[in-house]
Amino acid sequence: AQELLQRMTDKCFRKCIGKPGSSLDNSEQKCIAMCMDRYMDAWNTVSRAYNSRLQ
Amino acid sequence: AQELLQRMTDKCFRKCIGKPGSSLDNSEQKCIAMCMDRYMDAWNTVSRAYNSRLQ
Amino acid sequence: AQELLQRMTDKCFRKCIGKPGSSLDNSEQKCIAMCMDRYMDAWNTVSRAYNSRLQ
Amino acid sequence: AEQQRAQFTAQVHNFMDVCWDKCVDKPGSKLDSRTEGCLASCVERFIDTTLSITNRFAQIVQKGGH
Amino acid sequence: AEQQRAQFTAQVHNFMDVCWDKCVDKPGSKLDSRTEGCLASCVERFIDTTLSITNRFAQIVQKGGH
Amino acid sequence: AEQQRAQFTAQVHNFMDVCWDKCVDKPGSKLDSRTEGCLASCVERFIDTTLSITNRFAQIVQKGGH
Repeated sequence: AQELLQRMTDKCFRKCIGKPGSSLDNSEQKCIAMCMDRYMDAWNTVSRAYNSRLQ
Repeated sequence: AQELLQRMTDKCFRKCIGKPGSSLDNSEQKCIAMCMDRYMDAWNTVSRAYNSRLQ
Repeated sequence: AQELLQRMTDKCFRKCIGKPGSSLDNSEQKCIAMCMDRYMDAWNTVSRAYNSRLQ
Repeated sequence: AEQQRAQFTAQVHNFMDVCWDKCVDKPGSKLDSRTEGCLASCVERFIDTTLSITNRFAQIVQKGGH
Repeated sequence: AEQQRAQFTAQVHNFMDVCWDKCVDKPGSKLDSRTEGCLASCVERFIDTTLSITNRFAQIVQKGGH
Repeated sequence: AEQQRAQFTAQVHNFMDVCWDKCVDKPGSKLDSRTEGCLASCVERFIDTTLSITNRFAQIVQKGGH
């Protein structure tokens, strides 16, 4: 899961943090939590699509 | 040639496919074939330029 | 330092060279020299910030 | 099987790199069906592209090169 | 210690990849204080993001999966 | 020689990554001469940049560091 966490962090940081400030503000924290959940949803969707193509 | 095929696929998919649809339509297929041919032309041009610089 | 030089070259080439011409012109050369110096400054700033976070 | 799973995972990372940027704009409170459809199509079309390029490449090589 | 230094350096390369693009627009004759602040904050917020995602991920795994 | 060829190929992949994006906009029915010229110049200027940065770096290191 190391690689997954790294890639997720990279994608979500780029999406959610505009100009980095002195702390993660509330909207940035929410964005990161949602981004992470959507990334894992997307991972599942992509895995399923790939898997069904391999059958 | 594995790496060449992977990089070519990645570059041409990004260039030719806007929003992925239910199949590769005609113009996408043409774009991919042309993109691949141009990628290989470009590869030859770049190799030649690099090679002549090394002499 | 190999990796540092490669990444620095890549970032500074992308920042300083618009359409590549028949030689590096004066303003491109200045831009590359400055970019390199700033990249090393930034490297030091980032290392310090990371280091103090690890303490 | 171990190796096959590692290859599968590596491919999924690869698809995610392309398809996340193409299909997900602002992550919302759930993955809406349009985004889901886009992700599934993106995987399908990427595989189509890979096959199409690999076939064409094999043809060129057989004909004795570019 | 050798290995730790290599890991530290790899992380700095990783931060630079994200933070250089976010904070440095046109490289000038010196690194101005705004850019310096941006780079330092970028490292801090990236680490915060990593921790936040890692914790949330551990919670999800503990609860028995997504 | 085997290793030299692998290094050559790796470098060409690296040039392609930068120069394809800089020089090729929409791939057409042939590589026009402007695009060809751009690609060749791109390789030349990239090598110039590498040499320029490497020399400057060596000077800084010799003078006893930044």
